[in-house]
Formats: sequence, C-alpha cells, structure tokens
Amino acid sequence: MIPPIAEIGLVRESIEISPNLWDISIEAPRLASVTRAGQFAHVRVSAGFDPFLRRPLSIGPIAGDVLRLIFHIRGEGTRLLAAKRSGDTIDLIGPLGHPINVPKGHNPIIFLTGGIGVVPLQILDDQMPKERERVFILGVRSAFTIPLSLSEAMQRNILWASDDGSLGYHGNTVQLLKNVVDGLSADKKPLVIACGPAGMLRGMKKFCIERNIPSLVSLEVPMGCGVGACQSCAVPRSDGKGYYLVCKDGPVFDCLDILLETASLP
Amino acid sequence: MIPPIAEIGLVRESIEISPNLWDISIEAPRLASVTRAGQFAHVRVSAGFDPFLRRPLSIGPIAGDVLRLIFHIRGEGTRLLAAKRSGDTIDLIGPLGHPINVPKGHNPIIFLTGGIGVVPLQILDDQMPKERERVFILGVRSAFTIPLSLSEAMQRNILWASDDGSLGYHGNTVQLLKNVVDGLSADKKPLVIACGPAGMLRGMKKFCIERNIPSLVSLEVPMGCGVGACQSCAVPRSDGKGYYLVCKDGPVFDCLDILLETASLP
Amino acid sequence: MTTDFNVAMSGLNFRTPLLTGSGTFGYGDEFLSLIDYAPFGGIVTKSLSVRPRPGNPPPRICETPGGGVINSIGLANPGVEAFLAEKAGILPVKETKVFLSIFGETVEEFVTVMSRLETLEGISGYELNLSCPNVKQGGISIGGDSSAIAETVRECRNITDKFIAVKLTPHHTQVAPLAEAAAKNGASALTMINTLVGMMIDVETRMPLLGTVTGGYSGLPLKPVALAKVWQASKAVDIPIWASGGIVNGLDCIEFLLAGATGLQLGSVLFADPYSPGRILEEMDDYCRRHGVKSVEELIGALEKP
Amino acid sequence: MTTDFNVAMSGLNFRTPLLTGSGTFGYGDEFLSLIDYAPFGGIVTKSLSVRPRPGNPPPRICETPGGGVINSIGLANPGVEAFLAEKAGILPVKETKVFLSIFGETVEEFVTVMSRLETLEGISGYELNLSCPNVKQGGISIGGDSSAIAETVRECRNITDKFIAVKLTPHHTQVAPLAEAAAKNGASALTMINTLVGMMIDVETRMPLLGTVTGGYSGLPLKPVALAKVWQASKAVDIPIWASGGIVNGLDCIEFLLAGATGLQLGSVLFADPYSPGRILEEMDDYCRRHGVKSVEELIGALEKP
Ligand SMILES: Cc1cc2nc3c(=O)[nH]c(=O)nc-3n(C[C@H](O)[C@H](O)[C@H](O)COP(=O)(O)OP(=O)(O)OC[C@H]3O[C@@H](n4cnc5c(N)ncnc54)[C@H](O)[C@@H]3O)c2cc1C
Ligand SMILES: Cc1cc2nc3c(=O)[nH]c(=O)nc-3n(C[C@H](O)[C@H](O)[C@H](O)COP(=O)(O)OP(=O)(O)OC[C@H]3O[C@@H](n4cnc5c(N)ncnc54)[C@H](O)[C@@H]3O)c2cc1C
Ligand SMILES: Cc1cc2nc3c(=O)[nH]c(=O)nc-3n(C[C@H](O)[C@H](O)[C@H](O)COP(=O)(O)O)c2cc1C
Ligand SMILES: Cc1cc2nc3c(=O)[nH]c(=O)nc-3n(C[C@H](O)[C@H](O)[C@H](O)COP(=O)(O)O)c2cc1C
Ligand code: FES
Ligand code: FES
Repeated sequence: MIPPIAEIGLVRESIEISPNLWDISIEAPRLASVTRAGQFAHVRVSAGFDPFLRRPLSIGPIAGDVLRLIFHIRGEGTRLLAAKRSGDTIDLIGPLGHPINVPKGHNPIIFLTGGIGVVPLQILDDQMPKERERVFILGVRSAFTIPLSLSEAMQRNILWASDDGSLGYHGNTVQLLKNVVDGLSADKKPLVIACGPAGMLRGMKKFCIERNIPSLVSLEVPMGCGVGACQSCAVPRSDGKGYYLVCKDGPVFDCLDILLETASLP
Repeated sequence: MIPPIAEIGLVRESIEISPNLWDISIEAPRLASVTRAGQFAHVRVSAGFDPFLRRPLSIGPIAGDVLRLIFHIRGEGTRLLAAKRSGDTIDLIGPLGHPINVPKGHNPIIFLTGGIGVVPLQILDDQMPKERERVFILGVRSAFTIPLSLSEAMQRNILWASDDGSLGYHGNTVQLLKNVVDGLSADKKPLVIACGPAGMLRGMKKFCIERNIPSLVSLEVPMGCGVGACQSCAVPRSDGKGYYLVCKDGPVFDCLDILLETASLP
Repeated sequence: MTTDFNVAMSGLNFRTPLLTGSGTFGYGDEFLSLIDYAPFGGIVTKSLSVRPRPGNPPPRICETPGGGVINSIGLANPGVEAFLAEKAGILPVKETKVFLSIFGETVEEFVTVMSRLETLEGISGYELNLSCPNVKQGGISIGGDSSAIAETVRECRNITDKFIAVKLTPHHTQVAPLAEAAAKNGASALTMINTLVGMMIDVETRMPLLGTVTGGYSGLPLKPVALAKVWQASKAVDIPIWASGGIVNGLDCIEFLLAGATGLQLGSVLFADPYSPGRILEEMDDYCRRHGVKSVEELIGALEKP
Repeated sequence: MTTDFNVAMSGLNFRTPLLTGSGTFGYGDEFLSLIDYAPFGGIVTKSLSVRPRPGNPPPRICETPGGGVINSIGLANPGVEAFLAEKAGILPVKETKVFLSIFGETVEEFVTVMSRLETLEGISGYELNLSCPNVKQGGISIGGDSSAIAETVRECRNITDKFIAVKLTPHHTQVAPLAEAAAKNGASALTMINTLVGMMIDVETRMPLLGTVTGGYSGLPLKPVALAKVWQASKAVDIPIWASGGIVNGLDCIEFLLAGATGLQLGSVLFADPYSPGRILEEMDDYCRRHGVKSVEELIGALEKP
C-alpha cells in the first residue's frame, strides 16, 4: 500500500449536478497518479477549526492530473466544500484505505450502488480490465437526482432502480439485484461489491448470504485522523475479536468479516 | 431616566471616515427621539453567538430619526459591525446609562476628547444650550486620523492637538488643556468633561485635582448585559465602598467618585 | 403555538420549562421594560449572601473564540439585609415564579440567609449555589463534597417547605454521590451545571483578561459538558433536573429535555439576546409540531438508546 | 527561525516544547509519510493497558459547534504484550523523544505495564493516564483522589528512573492536592488536562452521537479550561507542566507558556492539520521576534499580574 501523502489540490470546476449533489474536479497530480479504486481522501473543509475535523470522501473518477470528489451536502462540512470555486485550493490527504481487491474467479462482478455510493465504484469500473464481465446497478430516488452526469451515465452500462419508478426498475436496488441474480445462468459465480445507504447494505448482505454469493461493502463512518492513529472509525468484527478500523483496514470489507447488522452507520 | 427599549435599526449609510474608523447612520426613530448626550446603545454584532456578547457604543450625533455609531475597529465585534451596509438591520438596546448632567454655574465647559472619545461629547455639544461657553479639545494621532467628517470638524469650534504636530497643538490633550486653563481669566470656573484613552483620563484627573477643577469622565469597560443585571462593568469607588456599575451608574462619573488611577480600563 | 409547555416539578406547576440562570438576570427587574416575562416558567435571582459582597476586581468579563464567555463577578450582591430593605420590593412575583439563589461560605450562612428570606411573600423557592468558581471558600468546595452537600441541603430543608434547587459544579469526577446527597436530604431539583473554571490571556500585554485571572466559563462551549452532567444526574436521582449551560436556541432545549432535564435555564444568552425566551419557545414549538409532540413532558428523558 | 526553542525539563532537554497528545498520534508511525518530526520535542503514544482493550461501541467521534470534538475511543489498544511483540519496533525513537502513555484500572496494572515497557530501548519516559473519561474504572476515578495518585506515582517511580508525566482530569474542584500528590511522589511533569466529559444528541433521531452516550471533549472549547488548570497547577507545584487542550496555533502556545506550561501537547489539531507542528513553531517564532524574546524559556510563567 502506498503511504498517504499530502497534496494541495487546485479546484478546476465545481458543478451542482443535481440539487445538493456536487461534483468537484481537482487538479492533484500526485494523488491522481497513485490512487486506486476504493480509496478515499481526507479533506480539510475549513481554513480554521470550526468545523474541526476533515471529511472523508471517496476519490471519484480520475482523468490525467484531475480527480473528482462527488458528494451530497449533509452538514456544514460538505456545505463549505460545495462553496469552493475554480481556482480555490483544497488540502487533501490520500490515498487512504486499501484499494478494492477484486478476487479472481468471479463473474459477473455486480456493482450495487445507491445514490452517492456510486462514486468509489465508478473508478473501479474504469480501472477493472475491460474484458471482465460486470453489472452496474445504481439506485436513485428519482430520475431527477442522479449522482453522475448524463454523459457518464450513458458511458457506463447502468441498470437503474428508482424509488418512484421514474428511471429503470421501480423498486429498491436489492430487489433489482435479486432479479439480476435470478436471471444469471447456473454456471455464473457472481460477486457483489456494494456501496450505499446502510439499509441497502444490510439487505444486500442478507440476500447474498441466502444465495451464498460473496460480497464486499464500502463503509462510511465518522473519522478523526483518517490514517489509523486514533481508532475513531471502528466497525465490529463478526469474529468477536473487537473492531476493524475503516480508514486502515477498509473502507472495503468482505461482508462476512463485519457485523453489518449491528454496526452503527450514519 | 427612560427605561431601555429594544429597536431594530435600519442602516442608512456606512462610511470609513479614516482607516478602521467607521461612522454608521442608523434609522432608529424611537431611540433617536429619547437618547440624550452620554448615553449608549448595546449593539448585537452577530446574528449567531460568536462573538457572544453585544458591544457597547456611545450614541453619536442624532439628526431626526437617524442616530450615528462611530467606532474604531478593535476586534471581531467592531469588524462585523463595520461590514454592515445600507439596508442591513442592527439590533439595538438603548438608551443605556445616565445622560450627562452638566452642573450649573460652570464656565467654560471644556470638552476634553481623544480619538473616538469625541463621540458622546459631540451629541452633548449639540444638545447644550447655545449660549453656554465651551472649549472643545480633540486629540488625534495625526491630521489623517480624525474621528469626524471635515464638515463636522469645521462646524464645531475645535482646538486640535496631535501627537505628530500635523494638526493644531503639537502634543497631548492634557498639555493643551493646561494651556487653555492657564489662559482663562481668574473669574472663570471651568468644568472638564473628558472621554478618551485611559492615559489621557488619568493625566486629566491629576491636573484637575491640582488646579481644583471639577471634572467628569465617560468610561469604557467590558460589559455583559448593559442593563445593570450582571455586575460585569464594575469600576472601583474612591470611597472604598466597592464598585459602581458603568452601565447603570455611569457611563459618566465625577472624577472624584472613582479610583481612575487603579481602575482597569481597556 | 400548539405545544403544551406546562411542566410539573416536585409539586409546583411551571407554565414553561424556561428559567433564568442565577446572576444573568439580576433580581428580575432590569429587563421589565425590554421583554415579556410570560415565556418564563420562573426566574432565578442573583445569589445572595449573609454580608454584602463587593465582588472581584475588574475586568470581570471576557469572551473566548467559539462563543464562550468568562466572568469573574465574585458574587457581588448587597447582602441579605440590604436586599430585604431595598430590593425585595422589585421582585417580579406577579409576572412569574421567583426562586432566590443563596450563597454561603458555610452551612450556617446558607441557613441564615434562607431564614431571613423566608419572611418574604410570593417566593416559590430557592436555588442553593454550591458551585461558584469565583470565590475562594464555600461554593465550589462545599459543592465537591457529598457530606457537605447533604448537610447544607438538610439544614435548609429544615427551615422551609418551599422548592429547593441545588446547583452543582461540573468539576467532579462522579456526579452520582453529589446528586444523591442532595436528593436524599430534601432537594426538590438539581441544577446542572454552574460554570467551568476558565482563563484567557492577552498575549500582547501578557495580562490575563480577568482581574482574578480565572473565572467562570459559560456560553456555547459549556453545552456538551452540561448535557453530559444532566444525563448522568438524571440517571442517578429521581428529582427533576434544571439544565444550565450554553442554551441559546430551541433545539438546545430539546437536547436537554431528551437528556433528562425538566427545567431549562437561560444564562449568558440573555446578554446577547434578551428576547430569546419567546424565540426559544417558538423554536421548541416548531420542533414539537414537526415531531408530533403534544407536550414537552413527553420529551423529558426520551433519549433513544444508541 | 531565530528563536531558541530548547526547553529543559527534569533533566531532559527537548529541542522544542511541542509534544503530541496521547491517543491522537497512535504509536508514532502513522504520520511518518506525511510530516517531518523535527518540530516535535517528543511524542506521547496511545495509552497502553495490561490486557488488550477493544474499545467502545461506535460511533466513537463527533463534533460540536464552535470547534469541539468528542471521542469515546475507550482506550482501544492491543495490550502491552502484543504491543511489545508487534508495535514496539515501529516507535520513532530515531526521529524524536518517545513517551509511552500507560493506563491501568489499579495501581498494580500501572506497575505491570511499566515494568514490561522498561525492557524497551530508546524510550525517554512515560505518561500516566490518570484521567480517561471513557472507561468506567481507573483513570478518572484514581485521578480524582490524591492518595490514589500518590500511590500510583510512587509505585511507578520505584521501578523507573525515566521521565514520568502524570496526566490529570479537569474534573476536580481543587488542583493543588492532586498536583502535589504527583509531584511529591516522583512525577517529572504534570499533564494538564485530559478531556472534559461531554455529550451531543441528534434531536431528529433522539440518539446520542456517540455509542457510549458521553465521551471526552477536546478541541477549541477546552483551551480556557486547560489554561486555568495549567496556571493553577504551576502555582501549586515546581515540576514542569505539559499543557493539553485546544492548542491549534502558535499564539495558543504562547498563552500556555505564559500561564506556566513548559511542554505543549498537540492533540485533536493533528487530525485537522497534521502539518501544524511546523506552522506552530513558525507562529511562535514570529511572536517571539516581535516581542524580543530570544528563548521560549523566557515566556514560561511570565504572566503579568492584573
Ligand atoms: C471512506 C468514506 C468515503 C466517503 N465517500 C463519500 C463520497 O464520495 N460522497 C459523499 O457524499 N459522502 C462520502 N462519505 C460520507 C461523508 O464523509 C459525509 O457525508 C461527510 O463527512 C458529512 O460531513 P458534513 O459536515 O457535511 O455533515 P455533518 O453531519 O455536519 O458532519 C458532522 C460529523 O459527522 C461526520 N459524518 C457525518 N456523516 C458521515 C458519513 N456518512 N460518513 C462519515 N462521517 C460522517 C462528519 O465527517 C463530521 O465529522 C464518505 C465517508 C467515508 C468514511
Ligand atoms: C459606554 C461605552 C461607550 C463606548 N463607545 C464607543 C464608541 O463610541 N466608539 C468606539 O469605537 N468604542 C466605544 N466603546 C468601546 C467599544 O465598546 C469597544 O471598542 C468594543 O466593544 C470592542 O469590541 P471588538 O469586538 O471590536 O473588540 P475585542 O477586543 O475583540 O472585544 C472583546 C471583548 O472585549 C470588550 N471590549 C474590548 N474593548 C473594549 C472597550 N474599550 N470598552 C468596552 N469593552 C471592550 C468587547 O465588548 C468584547 O466583549 C464604548 C464602550 C463603552 C463601555
Ligand atoms: C455574569 C454571570 C454571573 C453569574 N452569577 C451567578 C451567581 O451569582 N450564582 C450562580 O449560581 N450562578 C451564576 N452564574 C452562572 C449562570 O447562572 C449559569 O449557570 C452559567 O452561566 C451557565 O449557563 P449559560 O451558559 O447559559 O450562561 C453567572 C453567570 C454569568 C455569566
Ligand atoms: C481521539 C482521541 C483519543 C484520545 N486518547 C487518549 C488516550 O488514550 N490517553 C490519554 O491520556 N489521552 C487521550 N486523549 C486526550 C488527548 O491526549 C488530549 O489530552 C485531549 O484531546 C485534549 O487536547 P486537544 O484539545 O489538543 O485535543 C485522546 C483524545 C482524542 C481526541
Ligand atoms: S480515523 Fe483515526 S483510526 Fe481511523
Ligand atoms: S454590564 Fe451588566 S451590570 Fe453593567
């Protein structure tokens, strides 16, 4: 694993892609060249100390020297970040966490994403060898709140699920996953990689255990240091041996390794 | 004394009359109609609570419905106030403190002011019967940092003192006061009313005691409530009986009543 | 407003949970021309002692970054006799419930002051200040010792049937022994908390910003500490808790109710925004409507388990 | 930079007064790729206990308005044996002085951990954590009792000649008895202060923001409390004081030096700004130049009388 580096990125562009959903392109050549799918940056949101902590954000699609952060405005930190404009700088620490290691011998790889959870998996989609079979599921509230640009959405072969039925499958992503899995021929050995709201992850885990399908999840929990020093980002291990640290041991875990059922996820 | 009232004033104009010295005109008809010379307003500087406290500011010259606050930027509170623009509102409590009561039988009344200390005495100058003899001394650092507009300066018959000699008397206001007093005929019974930096007030008190001249001072101390409820604004009494409250008993005191020598003044 | 703000506490009914913090509202008259007292369930007056106390050398108040205030008033008050002679008449007993705060350096002083105050009409009760950080003796030192608390409360309870709130400092490692000492000996409520001990320095002059160097730290930074102490105290005893520390808006009040408070004291906020009582009730009402809460009593101690 | 940052303390020379706060810098290796360790006079590692501690149920960290942080890590650590086997090799003893923080529920546990750690090379000393708010036993309760402090420090002093800092909680009414208990029994320094107990609630979900409901409150709001405790402790004892609480910039450091601190711990600030050690030295240097201060030692305890 590459040790974390510090980089002051330069904002190139900042777009509100749908209400309260922002996509910032940042020139950060060192980070852009070493980051791999699944890793995140710890982002300073204020020059002062209120809010005090950095915000962890997945590193989104990378093009040349430019990486993207795509995020929902949730509170003060993301609000400040959304106020950054072209020419502003952003203090980044990264790449943090382990890259997603897609185990061999599975096919198709099913990306199960909900809302903003699409971000870390876009970069995996880009970096995974073209020949690997994949299914990209993305769940949204409605056709009006999609977490990527139209051209990106077209580029990827996305199976949509929407709560209100306005885009693709009418229902939640776990139901759509079930349909997808049911439609696979018996010789397929699917693997699910999921990122999204806690409810989706729990539903997915239950389904995958029932069907004996291996699955990985990318987790979001509050963080202090982001580099494994403070133990703020604990998730309970399923073997009863205490906790994993999301920033150091994750953010992507095999579902069977963690107690997703009882983990407190924001 | 009129009990304090609450009024949301409307900023009419905000001018930086010299570097970091601001003069804000505020439409506040109720306050403008009842305020008398020497009283102050307790001014909310932030809609939130950081900085937490209001700032006490003398109510400056009043014209019709409009009163003025004239202040130096010292810290965060006055900085926020200086950022107010025409059309903004200001939450004011006032008029606070006792009006200056100019005792009968004295002449001339000598206004001894230093820098921003001119503010409460301008309104006294305006409200005092025209026929009363007065001398208006104003000390400044230099001709470039005068705390009133040129037209106002011309209007009043000001004796200037400046530290650098660029305006009027070259020296401090207490030296000029001495010259003024020395030039008075023996039948005069002067009274000094002073407002300005602590050093000036202490020098004035010493001189006035030597010459047996009565003197009043307007004091500035940190305040909490501004209305006599919290006891934050204490100044030591010279009779040893504890403290006076600047907001309730002042802000103007007879020099002999307070221990100006040891009082902690910002 | 549609929410029912009535709260019952130890035999008294309060029209709202809002109270004032002792020392921030004088003897209750200074704000009469400025604000309506109807939003208050009651007010708590500046602490009174046996003898007059001139208070501490100034400066007595400063601010900290992040919305804090530090004061070192030093319990300046005219003493109980001068109070009875000059100030008792101004108490706003018609406008709202009045609780008189008492401070003593010894148990006897608490008792002496209270027995003199018992002669007054229209008073709803007392708050015992066992927690002032700005005096050398009494207060915070009595307030850190459960047997001294027990004795003080017991002796005071002996001479009055009125409401007695006992105000504690956050400077203790375990709240339970202190809270129990008060509750078992007749306290009607606990006030959690008095100020923390704090200090600021002007690095340019190398001088402390307060005449006494340290003072009592209140305002926004106190809220998380007060919440923790309210919650711990409400687990330890059954008597109602009055919350004090950093309340500036309606959602702060909701937090304190959920943590187990029944009374909510507005302290420093009254300096910045004396109109806050009305605003805060509206903000609470708004929350209650959004969450289908009919009466604020439903919220008391209704914290969900993590 | 022209200022002399060297400070001598109880026989050790530190190239700067800057230290890390235990628990915010792990065992000292995590930041190696990010920052230069030269600005540190020393680092203090995460508290170690006899047995491994998994730590508290998450969530373990949240923020408060006004620049506060609350954590409920619960002293998660691998235990002294696993530390010796797996982590001791990573201690940055080449880069800076290393002080190992120790936590125990009893005096014996402190002694056990320290005697095992005494086998390590290159360690400059220890910090005894007598003040963790996030565990039920030990820590804050030992730390509130001067005889327990005296015994713990004495027993530890019996088995080591190295530097021993003793870290105290702000949750006490009088610092002097606690500080003296440590100083008289062999402490080389006092660390003032550990976190306050704090709490936050999400009013929408009615849930506390931490899995353990309450946690340790650090960051900007802690500074005035830490300053007061540093000042009080420096009056009470002659041993050096390590300041901990809300330091984020060079002027904060100047304040703590004036109040009587010799060491300056950077805690939560390292999360927001791991590069702060270098920046802070520059800011201190700037102040010292403006004020004609040649060596930071001139500033220690140089508070002017009000
Ligand atoms: C590894 C990782 C990758 C992430 N990637 C993305 C992403 O690509 N896009 C995106 O929109 N969000 C992402 N998140 C979530 C993001 O960190 C939070 O939405 C953000 O911290 C909220 O900050 P705030 O100040 O706006 O909200 P507030 O609620 O005001 O935050 C208060 C505190 O809680 C923490 N917090 C709140 N929500 C979360 C959360 N869901 N996860 C972690 N901490 C939280 C904040 O960091 C802060 O310390 C990621 C989180 C992690 C751990
Ligand atoms: C009765 C009265 C009338 C005043 N009239 C004027 C006036 O007309 N023009 C003017 O420029 N100033 C006047 N002052 C002083 C003015 O209140 C302060 O300059 C102002 O409060 C500084 O606030 P700040 O946030 O900018 O400074 P900061 O230094 O950041 O303030 C920090 C705290 O200290 C208090 N403080 C700092 N300096 C003073 C001071 N000199 N007096 C009282 N409190 C202080 C502030 O109120 C605040 O609580 C008056 C003060 C009083 C008491
Ligand atoms: C200026 C001032 C004076 C105070 N005087 C007293 C007092 O006399 N007795 C007392 O019990 N508490 C006193 N307090 C403490 C408050 O009642 C309250 O407990 C504290 O300020 C915390 O609440 P807050 O953050 O809402 O201000 C005083 C507080 C301030 C700011
Ligand atoms: C996440 C976190 C973990 C901590 N763990 C410890 C610990 O193990 N031992 C200890 O003595 N102090 C611990 N502390 C307290 C800090 O060392 C420091 O005393 C406190 O945070 C105040 O300083 P600050 O405001 O600079 O953060 C911890 C603090 C934080 C924020
Ligand atoms: S955030 Fe500090 S260990 Fe993970
Ligand atoms: S400022 Fe409150 S009494 Fe004067």
